Amino acid sequence: MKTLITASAAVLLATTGLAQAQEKTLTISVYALAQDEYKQIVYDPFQAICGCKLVVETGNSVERVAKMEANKANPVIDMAVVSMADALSASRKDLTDTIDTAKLKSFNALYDIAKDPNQDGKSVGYTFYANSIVYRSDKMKIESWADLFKPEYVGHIAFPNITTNGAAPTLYMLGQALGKDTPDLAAPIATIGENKDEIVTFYEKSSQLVQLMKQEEIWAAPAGRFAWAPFTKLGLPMAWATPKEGQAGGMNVMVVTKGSKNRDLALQFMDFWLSTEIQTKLAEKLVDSPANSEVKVSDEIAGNLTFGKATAESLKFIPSAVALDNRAGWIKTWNDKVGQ
Amino acid sequence: MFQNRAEAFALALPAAIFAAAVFIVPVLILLSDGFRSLDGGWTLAAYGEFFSSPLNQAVFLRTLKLGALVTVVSAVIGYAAAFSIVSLSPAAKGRMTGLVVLPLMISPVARTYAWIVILGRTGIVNQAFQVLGLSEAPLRILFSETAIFIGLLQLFLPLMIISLISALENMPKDAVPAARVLGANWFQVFWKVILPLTKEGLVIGGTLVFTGCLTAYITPAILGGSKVLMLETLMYQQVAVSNNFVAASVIACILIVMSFAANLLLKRVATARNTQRKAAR
Amino acid sequence: MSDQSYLSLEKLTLAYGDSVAVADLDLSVRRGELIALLGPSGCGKTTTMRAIAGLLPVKSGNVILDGEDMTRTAPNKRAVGLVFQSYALFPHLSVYENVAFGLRLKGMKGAELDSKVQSGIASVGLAKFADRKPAELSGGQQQRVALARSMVMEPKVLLLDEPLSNLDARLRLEMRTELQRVQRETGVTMIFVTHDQAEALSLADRIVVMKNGAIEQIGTPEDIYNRPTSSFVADFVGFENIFALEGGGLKTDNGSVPLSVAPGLEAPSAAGLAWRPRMVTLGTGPFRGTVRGTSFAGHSREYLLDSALGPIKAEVDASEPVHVSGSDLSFDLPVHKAAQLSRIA
Amino acid sequence: MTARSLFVPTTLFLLATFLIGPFLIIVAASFSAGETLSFPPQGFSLQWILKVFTVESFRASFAMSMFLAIGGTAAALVLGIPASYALSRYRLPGAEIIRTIVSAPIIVPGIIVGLSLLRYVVVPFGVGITLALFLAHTALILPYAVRVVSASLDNLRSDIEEAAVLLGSSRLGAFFRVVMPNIKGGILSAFILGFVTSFNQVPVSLFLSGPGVRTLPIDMMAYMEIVFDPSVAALSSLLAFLSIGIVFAAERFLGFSRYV
Repeated sequence: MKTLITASAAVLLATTGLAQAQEKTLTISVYALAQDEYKQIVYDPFQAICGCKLVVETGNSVERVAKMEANKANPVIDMAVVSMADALSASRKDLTDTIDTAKLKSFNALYDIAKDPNQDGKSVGYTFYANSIVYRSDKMKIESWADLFKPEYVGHIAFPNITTNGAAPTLYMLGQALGKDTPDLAAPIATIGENKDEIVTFYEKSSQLVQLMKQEEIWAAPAGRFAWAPFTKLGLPMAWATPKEGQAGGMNVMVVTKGSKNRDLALQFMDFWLSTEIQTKLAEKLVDSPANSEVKVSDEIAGNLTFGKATAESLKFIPSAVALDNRAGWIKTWNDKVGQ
Repeated sequence: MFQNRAEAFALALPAAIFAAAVFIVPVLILLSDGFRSLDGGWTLAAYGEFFSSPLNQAVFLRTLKLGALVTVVSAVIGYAAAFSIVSLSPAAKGRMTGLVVLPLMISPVARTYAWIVILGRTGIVNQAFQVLGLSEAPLRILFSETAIFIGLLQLFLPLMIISLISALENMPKDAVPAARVLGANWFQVFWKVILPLTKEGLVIGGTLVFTGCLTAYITPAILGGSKVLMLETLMYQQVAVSNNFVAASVIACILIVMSFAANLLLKRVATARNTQRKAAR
Repeated sequence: MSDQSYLSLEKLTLAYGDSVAVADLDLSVRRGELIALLGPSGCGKTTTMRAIAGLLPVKSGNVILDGEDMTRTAPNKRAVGLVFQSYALFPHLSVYENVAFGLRLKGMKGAELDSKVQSGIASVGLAKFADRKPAELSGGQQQRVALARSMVMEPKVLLLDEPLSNLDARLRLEMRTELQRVQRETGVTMIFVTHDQAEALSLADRIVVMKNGAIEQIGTPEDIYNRPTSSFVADFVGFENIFALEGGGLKTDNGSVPLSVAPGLEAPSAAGLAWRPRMVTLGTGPFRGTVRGTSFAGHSREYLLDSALGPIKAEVDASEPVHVSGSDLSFDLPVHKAAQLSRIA
Repeated sequence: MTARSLFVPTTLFLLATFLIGPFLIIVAASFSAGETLSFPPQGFSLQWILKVFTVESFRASFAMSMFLAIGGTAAALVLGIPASYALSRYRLPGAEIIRTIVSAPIIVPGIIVGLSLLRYVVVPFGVGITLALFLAHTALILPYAVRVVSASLDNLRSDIEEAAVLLGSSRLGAFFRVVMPNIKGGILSAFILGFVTSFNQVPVSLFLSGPGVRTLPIDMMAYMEIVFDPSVAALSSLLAFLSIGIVFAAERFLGFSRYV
């Protein structure tokens, strides 16, 4: 009994002691993907440079913005990377601050679409990606977004849940394939609803797909290009579809929390992350497609990423405002048609 | 010596105050949120809105259905298991009880995780079905109510078995032989003797299992995902994704009411049978 | 202080919450006396004993022990020993450690402690069992440990709660002897609580009969057994035929029945009269009854009679002629044998 | 006759398979040489077991969960033992209300506890996540502590305390000298039960995570969603063996199952 109390007190001391050891702490909030690579390429080198401690929170974009809102009065996070639409949502809720782009040395090297994606000065894109379909080339052939719903395929697909970043672009492209691309996405959601019993699952995080694919639970799923690399390591015949309707674009952006006490440090970190050197390393490890136009990589690497000016310009982005204004309606339609 | 009330309160109150402060008060505030209108008055509007959504209706009914189903099935299996265990020698009984308790010690995350491997299209169950020729193509079990049902059953069955074992052990030893001597068949013995004599264990086990199903989050989250929502996963979504705290409060209230109602209902059932028997005498 | 009132309870009132369990009780106990508190359950005897020990706060009145007012003294400062009905041995301690418990708290240690404990254990004949745990002992052995544990503390008063009730008949006799021996050898003042009149009669110097939180009668065993002063005590010690007196006759449901007083004797002036079944004379007398039931009890035979007085219990030697059920016979309730009761409940 | 004699072994076999089977699969998978969680395992290797120890976030969240489980259970016992004592020894007016308040956290879904703490304690009062988790886990363990300790107090005669007091001990002394030694098995059982409950707890902690502050099960769930190698299985097995080891030892030496 006594020893247990002592032991727990020791653990308590150890944890608080750890936090006090370094006074400068930058708290960032990111996607959970590829944290090992980030740690090696971004976090550790940055901590060495700034002499500060980096605390990393992970989770999906919407959840983390929700949390930022809950902690609005007393912000915990200094800097976050979220989806384009969520960045606008955060900015509308006054959770983020205008970014002083003069402090970002690589700002001018960014592709134009990444410089100020929401035209509000409160976010900077650090990576963009194509949304298409990852599939088993031995089991099926995908030439159009609508192919997913072929009767022989539909029992083997996973679809992004409406709450994820991937849902809207995917539904949007599906709408194009169906020839009914209204902003309310009614037609594609109706299609999902008709097939809801067949579809294996509605995934929350694209990382789940790897296991499902490996277990042959699914043969195909719409996904962002950032999720591609792990599929190539499965030892299964996997392919990235290039549907005739094209690929939807998605972008992840950096934001600075309003009221952050470490704003300069946050900007220093963003500058580091956006630098050509770091963006190149991230690209080489297939972690993120670079938003920095000065990054050069081999053709093989480029082929596995969403790379280059031409690609960037071909992607079909849903404007954040459209996404935000329609989001509630999409969710309602989805819940009515798919959810029950 | 144990007369001093002030002393008793001094001992009991710290725990009560602690539980009230970090638990009861915040929960009550949360629950009250669901009954507030924008102008600060009291209203049931949020409940009306909640139940008008077909999704919410479906999730509510599914939660109720799965909870009831898991409770009933675990009672049936629980009796068979508890009988078998009680009939063993003391040493074997101890080992078997340990085996039943064992899963309770293992992280539910790990236990649920295993079902992904077992129930998948290439999992053991499907492999066995195909070898036995029970199905041609692999069945899809994951992300269905069936998967959640299996997961919840495995999670909470031990609670039922433990409750029934102690109920059976506390039963008068001569009750079953006496009924047999009086000419009752096994079905009658169960229905007329064992059930009434063990109903308290059944009520305790049933309450534990049913409330367990209402409070389980991991199992529906992993085995159902957003395709097959239950109230607890829906609530998480409402908070984490939609930031809709009013809806979360409504769900919280429904869950709490359901678990209290289950408790009362089961108690009522137990006492009803009791009074019937007393009246018959 | 006098030896006449080594322990005295003065106007003692005890309560559990708002319900009064003992009211205005007065009792004086002499040093070295062996007192039995006798009464049915709920009469307040255990409550009184717990108040003497200090386990129950006193509502009003005083507890005075050896000239000192103990009313507000904490139980651990009273020098009062208590042998619990369930013995209350410490299950995690050996016999030795149970007995040593109180001595260690007094700060005793080393050889002094050891010799005291050893002799305490030996005095109750358990020397061989010093290392056992209570659970490994029989009920009688456990009780002797409890007795030794209290006695080594040399208490001013030793209280015993139903000391014989958990023992079988043979052990009961053994324990009775044991208690008397302890009392004789140490001269300790003892108060024991019992609901069994035989136990009280056989052990006690004086018996305090209690009823509903008040003392009904105090007296020597002979007093209590032969001269109960109330219908309650009379009934308790086996006077099964009890009558109130009304206008010089026995009060019955159908009015007063005149008594036949033997010539030369005074008519009784008490509130009531009581007879043991043994005292009833069968075959002669002024009353008539019908045999309702009979039972054979070895050396004697018991009868239940229906009479104008109501049901009467009689007991006669087995050698007397047998009266079959339904037979009509005359009987007598001899007034000179009757216990004279001053109170009828 | 045959039907009945087959009934018991068949039932027990199926029961054991259903209850323990999934766990065995997890254990088998932890020793797999393959890259993903699958059964039957592909080859044998210790790589996943070893990998568990190299994942930094596991180490941090393990420390956090340990702190919560040990600290929370200790705190729950510090609050719970006196409360159990009061409830089992005294005739306390409102005892049922106190009992209900103290055991309420067991009935209310954990996710609600976590959310209400976040919304109405953490955010408005600026309480740190670690402290909030500690409070939540303490509240969660309290019902178990009170239940198990009450049960062992109820099994212990209260007159031994009176006996100790009459032999010269103080009230407090009597508690420590004769009550504690006799309920220590119950307390240890409560400790183990509380520890396991806290350590495996997910819903309460779900909303209570902050940057760098996460309990192990939450971290495992997050890791599982990202990486599908068998290291989570390996970690699960390690934790399970840890719990089983503790419980086995407790059962062996103290008869733990009497109190559960």
